[in-house]
Amino acid sequence: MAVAERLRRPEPVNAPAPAAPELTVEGLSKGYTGGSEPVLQSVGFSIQAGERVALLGANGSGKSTLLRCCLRLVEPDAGAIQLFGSDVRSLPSRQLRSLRSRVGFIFQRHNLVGRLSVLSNVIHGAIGHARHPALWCQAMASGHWRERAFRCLEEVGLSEYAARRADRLSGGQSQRVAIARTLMQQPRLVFADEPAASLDPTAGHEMMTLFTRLVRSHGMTLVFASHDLEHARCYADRIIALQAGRVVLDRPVQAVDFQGLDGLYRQEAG
Amino acid sequence: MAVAERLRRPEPVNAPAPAAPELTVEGLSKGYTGGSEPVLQSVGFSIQAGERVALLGANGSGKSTLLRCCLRLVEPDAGAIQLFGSDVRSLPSRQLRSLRSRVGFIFQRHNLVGRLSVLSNVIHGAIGHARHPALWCQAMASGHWRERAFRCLEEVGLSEYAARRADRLSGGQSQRVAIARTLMQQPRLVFADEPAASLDPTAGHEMMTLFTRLVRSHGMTLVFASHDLEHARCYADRIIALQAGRVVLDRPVQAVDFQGLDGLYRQEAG
Amino acid sequence: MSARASRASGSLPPRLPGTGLLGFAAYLLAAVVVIWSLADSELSVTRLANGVPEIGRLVGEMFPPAFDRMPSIGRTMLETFQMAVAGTFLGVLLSLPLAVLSARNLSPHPALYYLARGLITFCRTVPDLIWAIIFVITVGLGPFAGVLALMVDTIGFCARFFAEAMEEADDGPPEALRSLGAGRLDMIASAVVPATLPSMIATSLFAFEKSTRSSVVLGLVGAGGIGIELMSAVDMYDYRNVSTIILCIFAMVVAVERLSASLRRRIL
Amino acid sequence: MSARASRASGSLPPRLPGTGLLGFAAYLLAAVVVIWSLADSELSVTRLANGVPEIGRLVGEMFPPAFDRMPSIGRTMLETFQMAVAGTFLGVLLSLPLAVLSARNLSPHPALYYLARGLITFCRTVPDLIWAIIFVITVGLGPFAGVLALMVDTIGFCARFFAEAMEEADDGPPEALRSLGAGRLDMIASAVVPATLPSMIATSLFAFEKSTRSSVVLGLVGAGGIGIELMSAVDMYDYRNVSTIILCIFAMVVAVERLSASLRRRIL
Amino acid sequence: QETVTMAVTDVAGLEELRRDWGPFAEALEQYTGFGVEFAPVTSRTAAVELLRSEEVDFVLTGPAEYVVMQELTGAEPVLGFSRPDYFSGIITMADSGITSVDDLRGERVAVGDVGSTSSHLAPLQLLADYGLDPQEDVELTHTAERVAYEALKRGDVAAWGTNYMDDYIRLRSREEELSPGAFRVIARGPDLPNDVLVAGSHVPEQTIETLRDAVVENSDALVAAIVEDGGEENLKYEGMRFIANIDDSDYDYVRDAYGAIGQERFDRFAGE
Ligand SMILES: Nc1ncnc2c1ncn2[C@@H]1O[C@H](COP(=O)(O)OP(=O)(O)OP(=O)(O)O)[C@@H](O)[C@H]1O
Ligand SMILES: Nc1ncnc2c1ncn2[C@@H]1O[C@H](COP(=O)(O)OP(=O)(O)OP(=O)(O)O)[C@@H](O)[C@H]1O
Ligand SMILES: [Mg+2]
Ligand SMILES: [Mg+2]
Repeated sequence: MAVAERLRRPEPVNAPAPAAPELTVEGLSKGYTGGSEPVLQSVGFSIQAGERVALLGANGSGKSTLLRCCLRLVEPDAGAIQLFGSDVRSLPSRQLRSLRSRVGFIFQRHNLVGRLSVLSNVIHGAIGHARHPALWCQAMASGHWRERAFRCLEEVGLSEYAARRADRLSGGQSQRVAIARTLMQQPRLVFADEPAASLDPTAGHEMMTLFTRLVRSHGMTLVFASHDLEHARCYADRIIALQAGRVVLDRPVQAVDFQGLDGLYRQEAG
Repeated sequence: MAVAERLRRPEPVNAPAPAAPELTVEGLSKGYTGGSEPVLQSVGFSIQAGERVALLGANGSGKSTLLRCCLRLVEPDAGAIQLFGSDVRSLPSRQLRSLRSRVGFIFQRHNLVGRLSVLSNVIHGAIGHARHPALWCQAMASGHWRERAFRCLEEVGLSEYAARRADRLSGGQSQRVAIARTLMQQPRLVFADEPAASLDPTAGHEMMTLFTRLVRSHGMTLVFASHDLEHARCYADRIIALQAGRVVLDRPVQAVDFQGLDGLYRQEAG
Repeated sequence: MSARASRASGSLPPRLPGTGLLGFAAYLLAAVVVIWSLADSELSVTRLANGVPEIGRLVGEMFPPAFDRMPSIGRTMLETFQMAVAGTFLGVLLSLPLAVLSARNLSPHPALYYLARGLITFCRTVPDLIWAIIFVITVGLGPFAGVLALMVDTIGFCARFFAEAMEEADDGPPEALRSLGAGRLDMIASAVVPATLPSMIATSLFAFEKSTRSSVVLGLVGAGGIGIELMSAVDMYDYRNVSTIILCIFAMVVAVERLSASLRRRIL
Repeated sequence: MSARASRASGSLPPRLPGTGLLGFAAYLLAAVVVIWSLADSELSVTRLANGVPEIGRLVGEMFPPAFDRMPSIGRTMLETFQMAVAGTFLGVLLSLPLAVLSARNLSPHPALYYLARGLITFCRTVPDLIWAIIFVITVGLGPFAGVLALMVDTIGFCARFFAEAMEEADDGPPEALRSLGAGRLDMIASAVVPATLPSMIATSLFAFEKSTRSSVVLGLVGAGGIGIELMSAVDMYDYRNVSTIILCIFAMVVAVERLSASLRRRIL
Repeated sequence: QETVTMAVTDVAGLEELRRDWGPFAEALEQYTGFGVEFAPVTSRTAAVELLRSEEVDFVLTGPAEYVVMQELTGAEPVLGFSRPDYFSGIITMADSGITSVDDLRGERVAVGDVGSTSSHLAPLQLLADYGLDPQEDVELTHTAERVAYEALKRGDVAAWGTNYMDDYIRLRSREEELSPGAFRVIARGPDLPNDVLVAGSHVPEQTIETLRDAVVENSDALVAAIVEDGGEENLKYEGMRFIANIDDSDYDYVRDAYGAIGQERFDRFAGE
């Protein structure tokens, strides 16, 4: 915390002209087969380009499920999802792929390909754009991609580890590789599921600052799930909070009473 | 942070009579085959019964490796480890097992048995004590063990999920199951590798408070790796910090300048 | 993060790390062997294509399937089924400990590892015929000898694949069990077995299916079985019954496979 | 955490969740079938023990191994080796796409799933002899027919086990690739294959070893091979040469297994 | 009541055996007073080992197997099953230009499984009779009959040595494309020695005698039990006779054949 306190809150990002929202979710519901209660219940919100949104909620409140549903990595049960103006739920697979290639996704469990090298994992970030077998692993990729991936690794401070196998990393290192993979992707929108959970304090702040820089300079949009209220306060423009699968709070960060957020985490078991 | 601020710093735990230390590590070194530099370099410290020690360090500084080495889950290259007065490195396997059964270990990646139920995973906590096939899964365990495990689950707020498969949990839920498994074990010493990383803020503090209670009432000893300086400040009696595999700081929490800790995370790449 | 980046040493890693000259030579050798083998086997797509119409003739002889021998086929099938169940069951049972001994990450001692590996390999290397003869002169003609022969067959196959599944399993959960002070057996039963169960089910049911089809082993011990029935139909050029028997075996194999798939789906 | 505990509903879960009456009946049925099969197979440990001296006699006749036919054994071994390399190589190559189609989690369409499964099962169900006849009719006697027969054999085995390995693989990394907009092929090549590579290596090298040992298939198409050499030694009661050949095959099998183990150790 | 165990090599499965030999077994039980148990053992090696370990008492088998059993176990012949038209031939295609055995020099010849009397031993002895050294002068391919037949038609092999009636005639009669004239037989061997019922050396003389007498006395009924009541496979025994005074030297032709295939161990002069 002490560390965090010394970082200034970044200036608000210039909001773009109020065009169509980047992401609109309406009436989204999802229940896993086997689980008794639905995990998400008519969730709805809408996010503008260039916004940085923090998704808060207790353990098991449905944050990861929500992010997954937006890209149809998990098939929602009901509801409508508009992403970049396309209706995600009715998209044929080719268009869905091209849509996904423009959305970065940082998973809570990182989901690296363990037996490949760190560099190969980062190169995968470009696979949605180039759709070329050369991107399957670093040994086959052209020099151009390898260098770009290497620069992304430098960005997260892992360039020394480029040749290391991805399952021989520490928890924070593998988190960083997942972030580098997303940087490689140069996405228009990033879903990040607790992107700083395994990072040390400095790295966490640097990472969030990096994202903020991208949002500002490339007009990228960022939605991140987090348990770190400090991060939410410093790096989000807007807070959406889930409780037992429902949106219970959705307002600009300035209007959020962080002291009062405790209730969010109190009501729920699990 | 706001949440944390409101929690009072717990009173210092009464230190027990200065008996033999619970854990003494001397000159511990470890390098992974394949990795170029050694991950730990002549690490040494000594921990008294009833202490709560926070292990700090940047990503990749060797925290997880150090904890693993203490139980010989990873074989150290050099150095001496005294645990409960036994020389861990020369212990025959039977004694090593019995030693391990008295040490709880919460893994960074939780390491639950994914295809078994949550309850079975918690019951495993007792396996080192009872060494009985009935503890292999909940269906075979006696009512006594099942009930104890269930109470441990209640302790972490997951009793509803007892029958759920362990790989169908959210990140924080699986973290909690790992903690419940350690509670089930009733260990004398706990090594916890970022035990609160995936927990929501309230749960994180509750968990650390729970550990503190155990330390106080059962004379348990706690060593936890963490990136959460707030947790270190509130719940540790002592801070040990690693940097590139060396101990660079080892002193009581009162004597630590948390502002100055930034250096810890600055020097290191990866 | 740029502050770190500037300090970060390191440059682009080589494309093929750590292969070295020896590794490269090995790859080259493997490629040469494959090409040499392919070249020597007189592959020819035209020959293959030209011959295809001929196949029609053979298939024509098989249709329509004859059903005159259905009762006897059914009876043999049941007999085979019983022996296959017993043989595979015993084989799988014995495979489990052997697999543990011969899995690199679980074996208590390198000597035991090599011993167990050797034993399993031996089960496979000694041909069925010899095993059958050995068991027949040991316990006499009859189902027992058949069951033993199928058991050895199963061990040679299952123990090997069980061991491999165990080696591949994620080592996180077993590590957790070790850290709890669990013994080897506890660890295997509560972490390794759950992780490898789907693969073991697939392997075991494959072994069962293999046992049911296996003609050599059973024929020798005078145990008949559907495989022998099939062989003798082929020997008699009785192609319409051949196709009937193939269809029956196919149905059985598909049934076993569906069973395997549904068991696996539950636990995957 | 006790605050939460008080709110937490739920009580101890049942020991056997969700099994229900039907599930229980299925377990019971399985147990009955196994017991019935074991009972009918006249197991007897005393008979086994009594027969052991007979084994001694047989084994005695096999020693010492004869080395008079080493040159011819060596030659056949090389021949078999070549055919096995070619057949297994082609089989593994074809198994890969078939496995993808027949893996539940990767198959693009249920119809393709069942079609591919059926085809693979068919490869296994049609007996070697029929395959041999088909290939001889198509491409004539000789190594090409042998290679094709081994290929079909390999497909029936490898494609099935490849598919199963793919179904078992952790679905995290493939999910990440999907989220990156990767197509099915990209996803398979960059996430599924790395995850299943050790298992595929083991399966492929087992198939290779099996091809080398396989006497039936190769013998039928007149392609000779070490298996035939072995069978004819057995048929001629030439037990001392039998043991020589078994030893040779054993050495070969062990070599293949060590190769498999060392390749796997590198990537596990 | 005494029970004898009888193995039948050549018969593939228990089901076949029940079907083909069940009536014969019943008739035997009736005439001898023994219980008769049949065991189908597909491998002759297994049969030999069973005789040696005294697991079976009698084996009904072919000439080649008999020679081996006699050599290795001292088993003795009890009864011959003389069947008509049991001989081998060397078959070629009529348009292949091969008109004599001598033309086969350097050619590929298909034969049956190693050790089979009529499709391996006899054809090679036949080649030897015509002055070829089967080990050196031709290239041998062992394969199943149907495969050999197809290979012959394709021209993959120049000739096919096999059982004339059982394999060649039977396959030719099912042929739909080629007329019988498309084939040419360039050599026919003599009728082969009888199939034989062999008794293990451990079987008491008394038992053998009882069995032999019963068979000789009820010959017609037993033949009927084999041929008429038995299965399709037994049609090869149609017109058969039991030969009671069977002599070991009848099998010398087969012993020569072992010499021709390079197995001097079972050759006529091996023991001398
Ligand atoms: N299995 C392994 N093989 C090779 N190197 C490894 C392995 N596991 C860890 N390392 C390396 O050892 C170093 C220390 O790793 P360790 O997991 O102990 O770090 P840590 O302090 O726990 O970091 P984090 O905070 O990111 O979890 C890292 O550089 C890591 O890359
Ligand atoms: N594969 C699954 N099958 C069944 N239930 C699941 C599955 N994955 C998650 N769940 C359940 O869905 C609920 C929401 O899970 P989710 O992972 O979305 O939570 P979360 O908000 O990300 O929590 P955390 O902060 O702990 O990561 C949880 O109760 C969880 O148990
Ligand atoms: Mg989550
Ligand atoms: Mg760590």
